[in-house]
Amino acid sequence: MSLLLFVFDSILLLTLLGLATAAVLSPEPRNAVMLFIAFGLWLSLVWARLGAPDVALAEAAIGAGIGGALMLAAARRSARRDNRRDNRRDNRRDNRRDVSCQDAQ
Amino acid sequence: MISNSLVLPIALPLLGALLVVALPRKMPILGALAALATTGSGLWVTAQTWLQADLGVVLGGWGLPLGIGLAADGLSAAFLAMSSLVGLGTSIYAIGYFAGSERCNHFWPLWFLLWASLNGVFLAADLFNLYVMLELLGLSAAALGALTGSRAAVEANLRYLLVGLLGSITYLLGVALLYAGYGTLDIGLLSERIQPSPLAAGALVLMVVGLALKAALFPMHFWLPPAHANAPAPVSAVLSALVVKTAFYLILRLWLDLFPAELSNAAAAFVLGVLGAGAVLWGSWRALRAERLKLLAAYSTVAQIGYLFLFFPLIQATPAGIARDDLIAACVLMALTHGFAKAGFFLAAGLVQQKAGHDRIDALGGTAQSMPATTFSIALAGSALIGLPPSGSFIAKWVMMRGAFEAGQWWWLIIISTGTLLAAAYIFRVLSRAFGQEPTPQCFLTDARAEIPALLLAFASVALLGLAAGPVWSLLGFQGAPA
Amino acid sequence: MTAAFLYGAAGLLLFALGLWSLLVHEPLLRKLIAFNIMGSGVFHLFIAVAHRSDGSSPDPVPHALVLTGIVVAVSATALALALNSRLEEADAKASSSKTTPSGAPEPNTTARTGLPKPSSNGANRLRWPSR
Amino acid sequence: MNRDLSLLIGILVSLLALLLIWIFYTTLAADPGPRLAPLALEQLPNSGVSHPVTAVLLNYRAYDTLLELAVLLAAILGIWSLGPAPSGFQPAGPALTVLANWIVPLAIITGGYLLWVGGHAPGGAFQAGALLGSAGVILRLAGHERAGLPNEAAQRWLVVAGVGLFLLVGLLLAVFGAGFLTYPKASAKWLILLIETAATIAIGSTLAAAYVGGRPPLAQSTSAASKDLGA
Repeated sequence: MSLLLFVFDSILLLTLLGLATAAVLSPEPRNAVMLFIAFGLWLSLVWARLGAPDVALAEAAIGAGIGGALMLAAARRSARRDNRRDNRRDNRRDNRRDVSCQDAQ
Repeated sequence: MISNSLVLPIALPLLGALLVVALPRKMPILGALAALATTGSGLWVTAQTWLQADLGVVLGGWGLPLGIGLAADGLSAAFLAMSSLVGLGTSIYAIGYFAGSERCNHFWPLWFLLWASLNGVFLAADLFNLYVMLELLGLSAAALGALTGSRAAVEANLRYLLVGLLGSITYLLGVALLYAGYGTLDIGLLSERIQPSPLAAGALVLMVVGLALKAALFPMHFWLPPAHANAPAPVSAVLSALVVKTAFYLILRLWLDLFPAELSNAAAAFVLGVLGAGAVLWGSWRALRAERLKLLAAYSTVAQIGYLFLFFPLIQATPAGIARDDLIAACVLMALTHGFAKAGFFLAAGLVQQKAGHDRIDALGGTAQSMPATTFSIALAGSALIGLPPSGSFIAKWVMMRGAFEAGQWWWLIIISTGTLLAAAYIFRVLSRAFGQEPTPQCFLTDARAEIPALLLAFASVALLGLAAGPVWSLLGFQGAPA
Repeated sequence: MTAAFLYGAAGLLLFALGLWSLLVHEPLLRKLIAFNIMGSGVFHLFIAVAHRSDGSSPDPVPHALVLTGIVVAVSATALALALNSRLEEADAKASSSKTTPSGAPEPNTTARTGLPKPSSNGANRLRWPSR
Repeated sequence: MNRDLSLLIGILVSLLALLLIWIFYTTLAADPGPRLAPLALEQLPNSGVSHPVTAVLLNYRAYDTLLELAVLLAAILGIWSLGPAPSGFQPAGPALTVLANWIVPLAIITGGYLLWVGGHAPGGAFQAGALLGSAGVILRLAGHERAGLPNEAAQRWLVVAGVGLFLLVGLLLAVFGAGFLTYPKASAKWLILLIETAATIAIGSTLAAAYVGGRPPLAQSTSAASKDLGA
């Protein structure tokens, strides 16, 4: 195997592992899903290099595409719910503060 | 043509699932017909295996390394018979249990998919096909378990789904390593090629750990009690009686048929035995402390799975011959007895819960009076769980204790007897509550359609498997049952 | 041989990375990402093994297995997300009903199984409980 | 989770990874042994297709593929059992609508092409089905409540189409032919194409339905019927 190919393979794999690590370590759901989609697309690139174009196509379309879309929808839904809950909690706190202000007056 | 019939126990429930999805209006009738057909085909395959010889077929007409094989030997046939009979009982029970409920629409198709995968695991001879089967099993079982829709059920079954996925992907890694080393996925071919090597050892550990997670072997059992206790009763019955057994069956199959004896050695068997002992003690103790009937049954499953793993060090320590055959047959008998008994127990518990609106053990007083047949089922199933004569588990425990004695591994005797005492304690705790009030004679059966399946399954665990254990021995191709 | 080893080892590393994340991270979405990365690691190993002989064409059998595996993984992800969304709905309902003090616990389910109560801070967490 | 515990798990998992890599190394260093590849390529002319991966998927190991479609079916049935779908998105702005109007037909045509080309080149039912599914995702994002899928009764037929046709062909071959899923050489090509078409439709509609994320809204006529059933 030529040195050039070895370097090429190493870069492919290091990027792949880097993307996976980033996806796993990201605490914010939407970022994590984005990184996971990027990981899936990069993985399909690697598989194309390994002579598996069918699997590469399927991974890009199903694993990264549909799987990513599903996760993204879930991340957005939970973010929206959290927002709503935070708003509600803030409102409640505001109300309480209003009440206590009135009491003070 | 006979070997083609091996496909039927998988294809018929699959067909049933498709029909009930496409034609929801005909659901209960189609469901009953498909259940009968599935049971018939399963028993047919069992009978063929018993009366003639082991069956095998390679699908697609390509021969072995390329195609996927199906095989039925005595071991598969025994489990297939259990899944057929328990499945039929549960199906009949479900017709009544879900009557008038919208959940009926969701139960039948998922249950048939689950049933197809159960039979598929017992008949499969290909490692990757087993992975797909296990995933079908895990997904449909988790979806079924969440059918009640309560928060506890959804959470428990989400955890169950994830644990199942972790288990099967770990198993798949073992399969991938084996494929890298030996270039085939068929169990029979692989067992000829496989050599003791780091690769085989690694694959063995990965596959057994993945499957033990799915079999809820202590201490990987944490997901089981909430998942099984919160599912609808017919689902709990199949989860406890059949679904965890598939993972156990596969471990036994890999242990006996696939891996060379240098790897599945005494040390590895001892580890499995110790975990089994932990399961027996911890599961029985938690069952004794459980407040709900269904939670008690779920913890009792953890304990009973433990007994099955206690057989491994004994089988390993016994040289090939009649004594070892007896141990293997007793292990299968124990698994079957538990299957019937636990299915009957859960179905009966479901009736108690439906009637009383709860299943708190402390408030069960008067159940014996209002539901005599159901209480009788619980008592029968309970006696099989304890291992009282004449149940099948009595014979199995007897053989196990004799094996432990002969192998000089006396410490297992302590575990077995402690577990039996604890089991007696938790069963009699339930019965003493159920018989808490003065019985006034009433009709023995209150809801025949739902009570009879529970009663028959419990009865089978005691009488059929206990008094007539001989067929299990001859099905497995061994000489007669021990006296 | 070297390429196959490099790629296969990367697959094993992905498996381990996913396993670690699956065990230590609690939010369900992170667990699912972890599980998918574990799966990708195993699939990657299959593809690397298929590629082993550099000269001849790769082995199509592992490719087909991986295709099957990808579809299975996405099915499992979809089901898990649906279960999770149902759980979040229940929590949202529970936390909104808690504004009035009559947040009576549902009998016969949560209270009795000793399961963790709905987490009030919203982000759905799934522990491997040992209690 | 506790930081120390997660570090401990990290160390254990790293050791596991090292062990696995060592095992893998010893495996590769040993003799590769017999492989399935030459056999799979040798039988290719008899399989009815000229692309090896499609031959494995739909002929040699068709049984796996049948079950995999069943797994997909189990997932969507599980999702439907959890209750009705969450409400869709607002009708999209003009830009996304125009985009959807272009992308969706394009995805369907590309899907059809991938399905056809799968017989002799990379592509096939899964990739094609995924494209159909993503067309559904885009439609839902653009504000279509049901992601372009028909009513509930028709959806039920769509999601079982793949397994159904596959199983039916398999069983008919078992009854009248050589055995379950054993295609006669002459008709293998057309049987595979037929199965693949049904599988593509089923995969596409199942993935789109999974993205919708719940039971489809009942049509008027069927809702009355299911009420009867429930009563």
